[in-house]
Amino acid sequence: MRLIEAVREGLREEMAADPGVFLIGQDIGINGGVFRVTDGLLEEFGPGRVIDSPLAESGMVGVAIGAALNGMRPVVEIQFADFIFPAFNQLVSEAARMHYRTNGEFPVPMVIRAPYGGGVRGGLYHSQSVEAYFAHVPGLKVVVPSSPYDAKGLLKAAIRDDNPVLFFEHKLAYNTVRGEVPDGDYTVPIGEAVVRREGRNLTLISYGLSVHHCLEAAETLAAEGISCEVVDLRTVSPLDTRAFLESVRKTGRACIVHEDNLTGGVGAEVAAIIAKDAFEYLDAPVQRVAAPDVPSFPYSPTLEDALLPGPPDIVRVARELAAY
Amino acid sequence: MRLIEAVREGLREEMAADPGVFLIGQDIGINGGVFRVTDGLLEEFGPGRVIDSPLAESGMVGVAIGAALNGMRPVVEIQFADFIFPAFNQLVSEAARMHYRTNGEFPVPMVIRAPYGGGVRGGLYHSQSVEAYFAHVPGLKVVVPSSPYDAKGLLKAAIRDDNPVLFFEHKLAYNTVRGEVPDGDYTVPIGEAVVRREGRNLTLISYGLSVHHCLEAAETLAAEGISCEVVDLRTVSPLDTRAFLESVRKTGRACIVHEDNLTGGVGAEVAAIIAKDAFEYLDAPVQRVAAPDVPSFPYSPTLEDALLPGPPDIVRVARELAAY
Amino acid sequence: MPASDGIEPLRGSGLDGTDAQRIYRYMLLARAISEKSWLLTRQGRVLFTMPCDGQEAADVASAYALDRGNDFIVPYARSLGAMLVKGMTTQEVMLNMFGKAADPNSGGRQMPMHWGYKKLGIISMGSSVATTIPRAAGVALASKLRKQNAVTMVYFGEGSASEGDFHEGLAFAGVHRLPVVFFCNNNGWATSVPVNLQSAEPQVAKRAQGYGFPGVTIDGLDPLTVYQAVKAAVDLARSGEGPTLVEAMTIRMMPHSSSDDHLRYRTQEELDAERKLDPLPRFRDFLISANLLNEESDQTMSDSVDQEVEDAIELADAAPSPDPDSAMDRVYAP
Amino acid sequence: MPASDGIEPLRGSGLDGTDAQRIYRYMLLARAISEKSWLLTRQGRVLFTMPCDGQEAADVASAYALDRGNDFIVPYARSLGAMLVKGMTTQEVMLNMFGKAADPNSGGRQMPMHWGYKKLGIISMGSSVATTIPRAAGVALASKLRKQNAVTMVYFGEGSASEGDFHEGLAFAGVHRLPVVFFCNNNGWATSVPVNLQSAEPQVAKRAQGYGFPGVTIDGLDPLTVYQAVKAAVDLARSGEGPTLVEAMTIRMMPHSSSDDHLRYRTQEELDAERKLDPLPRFRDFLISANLLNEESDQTMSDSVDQEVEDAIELADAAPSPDPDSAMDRVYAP
Ligand SMILES: Cc1ncc(C[n+]2csc(CCOP(=O)(O)OP(=O)(O)O)c2C)c(N)n1
Ligand SMILES: Cc1ncc(C[n+]2csc(CCOP(=O)(O)OP(=O)(O)O)c2C)c(N)n1
Ligand SMILES: [Mg+2]
Ligand SMILES: [Mg+2]
Repeated sequence: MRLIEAVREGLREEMAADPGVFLIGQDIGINGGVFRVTDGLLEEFGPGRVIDSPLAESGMVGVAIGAALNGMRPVVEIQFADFIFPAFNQLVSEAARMHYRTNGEFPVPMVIRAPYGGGVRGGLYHSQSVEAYFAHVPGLKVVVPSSPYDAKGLLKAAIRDDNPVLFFEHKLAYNTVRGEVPDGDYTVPIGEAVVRREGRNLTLISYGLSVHHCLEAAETLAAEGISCEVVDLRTVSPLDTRAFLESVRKTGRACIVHEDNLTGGVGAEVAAIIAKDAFEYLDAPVQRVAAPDVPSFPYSPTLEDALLPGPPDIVRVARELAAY
Repeated sequence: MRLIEAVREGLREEMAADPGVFLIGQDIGINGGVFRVTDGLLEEFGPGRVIDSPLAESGMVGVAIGAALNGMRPVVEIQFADFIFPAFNQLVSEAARMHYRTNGEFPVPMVIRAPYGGGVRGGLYHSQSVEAYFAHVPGLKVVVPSSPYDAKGLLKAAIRDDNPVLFFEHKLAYNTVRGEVPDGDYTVPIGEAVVRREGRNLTLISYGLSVHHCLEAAETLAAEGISCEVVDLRTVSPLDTRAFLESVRKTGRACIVHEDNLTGGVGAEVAAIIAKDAFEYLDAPVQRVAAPDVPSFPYSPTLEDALLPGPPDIVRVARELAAY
Repeated sequence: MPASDGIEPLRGSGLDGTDAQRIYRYMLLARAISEKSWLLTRQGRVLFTMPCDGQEAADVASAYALDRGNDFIVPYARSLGAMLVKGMTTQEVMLNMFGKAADPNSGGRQMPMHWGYKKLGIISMGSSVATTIPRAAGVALASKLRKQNAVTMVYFGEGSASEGDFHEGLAFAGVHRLPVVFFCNNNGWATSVPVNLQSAEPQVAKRAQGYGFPGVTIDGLDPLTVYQAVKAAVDLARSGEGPTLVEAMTIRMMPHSSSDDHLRYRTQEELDAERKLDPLPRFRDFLISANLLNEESDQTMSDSVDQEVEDAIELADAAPSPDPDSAMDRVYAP
Repeated sequence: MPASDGIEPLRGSGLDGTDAQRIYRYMLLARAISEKSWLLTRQGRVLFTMPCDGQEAADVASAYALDRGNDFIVPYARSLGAMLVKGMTTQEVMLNMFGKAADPNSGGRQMPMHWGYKKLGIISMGSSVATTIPRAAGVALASKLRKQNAVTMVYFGEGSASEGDFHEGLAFAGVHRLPVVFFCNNNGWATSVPVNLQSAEPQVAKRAQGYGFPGVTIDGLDPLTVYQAVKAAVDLARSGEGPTLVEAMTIRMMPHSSSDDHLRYRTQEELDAERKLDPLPRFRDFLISANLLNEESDQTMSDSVDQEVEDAIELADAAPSPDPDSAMDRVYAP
């Protein structure tokens, strides 16, 4: 099953199981979303549960928060992760802290889904990774699945979670990443990383589509005798520190990989934690492979390709790391 | 001179020197701003250059961007840093990338000033540190002065800079932090850190009001025979990596201090850089002292005091670091 | 003092004499709490307040038009009068003012006058103005989806109506004909910024027609007018006919907050003139003329209100502060 | 074909025959570029486009009402016609379509149809809709402060008018009576979402009264109507009388973009019916009836337009792509 279908299945099953779950977003109704994630859901569940929103992200998220406070479990689709910023205040000032500020009286069970990532020639506004902004916000959870199995299982967990969960789906993964997805109900717990490949010499830590780049690089490196462990964070907030620390304590070398730009990315936090809590085990400095610090990926293929981090970058850094 | 006066002086001198400089913000006119930073400027420069804005942060920043594109140098006051989020999209999607996306045709010379920080019993919405969000955004510069001298000099540099600069002033520092400020024109360059105190055993790296907490802690620690170097970043984006790396290479031990919450804060990036580029020099893991991961400081003094990081926290961590 | 005496002048308002007396008492109570809170900040016993003096008629009478057991309120910082009508006790208000552990709004986590009380259908507000407006539309959307027979009323100032969230919230509510009433308290000021610097059209209610539902501007200093207009809006909403924007013209008799000095931007003469419009004496005179109140019963009511406030202050002051060890609790729901 | 022949029917529009012919040619050119760009995406030679078919009259005639040398345009993705009037060459448009280094909008950094050209007074737009609206107010504010005698015109769709930035931008411009014209292209759709799901009041222009300045809804398919309405708005703005919101009712003949399939949400019949309103044949017939055009001159013009587009495509296709080594340049201004 393709990743896009897994997301759709997750939505459909949760909507069927819980009448409180409803969708709101732009073009998600008859059009099925610009990526077709919600295709068929309007027909199945009707316009009361698949709501085409005005072109107004802040309003959309604000409405969802209100509905969540009155017994619903809204799932918001932001058309592109890039367009989440108009709703930043609603997310950071309201959704994230409603539970804390009311001393637990008002939880906000809400999911914000958004396609993220570059490599689709979408230019500066259809290519971004925005997870780092939200990973800095206590009260929010941030999930970035890499496989169809996880996408469905994590989405179901997110919808059932009583906290606001941001759920980022790499748009390039929708139709290119395939995998087994069992029929019916299961969840993947939020906050648990997983080891995708065991290895001895170094640890690659990543999430989302970049996990596949890590696996590809690990394959190349294996042929050179460098054995990489690949840790898929799956949830970037709260981080499963135990999981990646365990791996790094074993391998003594770590490289974090993401498509978001380097400075202040999720990799910074992971590196800081490793540098502190695996200090005694490190045989080499913690490395990061990320997009360079440009505002977002430019449109022209020659420019975008020059900036997109990929398996060759990982291989290069990993070789240096192994040789350190 | 108090820090608040230094900011006011900086504004006044730049407005007097350059007719393109104008101010826009809420209550900045006749009221002189809720902190009185702009007190007297309306009388001096008139309502065309000190504009009381509607209660609309996104509009305010959007207007400033437009004015900057048409030859002006707007200085926006956001009443509290906490209220910058409604303008997040204008800042991140527009101001930050205008120059990049137009291949250099359209610079955005604009300053966004905002009081930040806790300890004033302002509750969750009048206490935040928001610099980390913007330090992640290529195209923006982020400045946090710790002294009146720097406040004036950095503000002047920010106003003359052709890039959008976020300028955060700790509201508790306004009237409590005093220092020498020469009459007349001078600038402090953006992007340059400074060593506030020399030391041998460990490096404390900070910015804004927390620098004073570091200096206070360093004093306490000196009495115990622990010699701390204190590096004041002054600019948190782009970082002056050379400055703090040089210090850490000398001392072999580093602790980053900020009032913002720990996860994904500026400290994460600084720690990640040190862990990588001073790896061979480190005698102990890089530490961070920061607010715990709660959404923002709560109102009740008992709660806020339990969360605010201060000199005792720095002393405790520094002792452990020195003893490592 | 038989209530029936006063029915005649109340005719058309939908209220009887007892209602009018209740409304008056709520107004007195809101004023007393507001004034006392101000004094407490001057004494340094409370750290912050936002007075509601001048808008008691608007807040109390509007909330009085709700089905208090089932409807929702999304308040703002000056909605004290509405909170009292909705069921908050003076004691609870004071626990909030003092930031105590038993503050039902937030357990002392939020600033004074930052309301939110699940049991009473009061949806929590933060300080970031106007975020409440789409939130109220969302609460009302859920009511519609869940077939609750509830109306949501959201309060905000005319300054806050400048935020984009105002626009987005109203438009959404209009499209879905949601059971929500947008109650704008137009006191002419956003802190020091007068309404003419917020919009070239001073009447906020005019914006409603852009969203396809009615907007009305009313005298917010007369509780009967407010009650009637809001009752009509609430009935419309409840019958499925969608939202109304009600703009109540009020006055701000006190500074914006305990941190503000309004003499920096208003003259004493202007303030004195405005004080003559105070809704409290006006309604008292009305009640007296309608035989619903006399000097004596007014005094008795005032005394009981003052006593209630004093008792609440004493208890709240003595109540325990939040446990510092709880400061990191409840970042996430379990 | 003497231009004077056609003056009579143009009377009142403020345009002469030559103007009308020029407008027609711009409309033809915009259509030709739009259609060709669509084909290029189908051939995979260009990766993305947003057709403007159906709104050429609105864009061309509105921009024609500007002082093209001094005024500013803040465009949106369908403003191609206005870009041509403002001085962009077909060649330059095609460099943008192909994302080439010499694209004057962005050096290939932005997607096709993302305009911005300093020399021509075209203020850069990104994809995040409606951020342009307060920006336009800001450009106009600077004009006022700098005593430039310039008017700023900002284009956007009716869907984008749902964003909070619309509200904040218009209110600010109203307060300061800024020399700005808000030009809303109401084609009835925001991608697949019809206008009635954006607002219960379908007429966007009605919102203007909430901000204290005029709003007009006009037939956006007739260039003369558009020119007249916009010229009046521009004159008003230039004379210091403040903004106008002009809502041009147009049609969207093509899908939202090359990534969209409008048959998922519109019927072929509906599209066929709408195509009958195409502003191009309508204006051609008018020009012919006014003796400003005949079959032959129309054909000649069409041919020259097609040739111009073909030449531009050839040159743009052959032009160099941006240098990958420049990808990290210009994050910061020096
Ligand atoms: C987003 C945001 N910006 C700024 C503020 C600071 N602030 C608090 S209240 C206020 C004025 C509110 O005016 P209005 O909405 O008219 O209500 P009033 O105080 O007059 O009742 C301002 C500027 C805020 N709370 N939130
Ligand atoms: C903030 C933001 N949200 C979503 C989008 C995606 N998007 C691009 S155009 C569009 C519809 C625009 O409709 P309208 O404003 O009516 O203009 P039209 O395309 O009809 O000319 C949408 C939803 C965007 N570009 N920006
Ligand atoms: Mg007000
Ligand atoms: Mg449209």
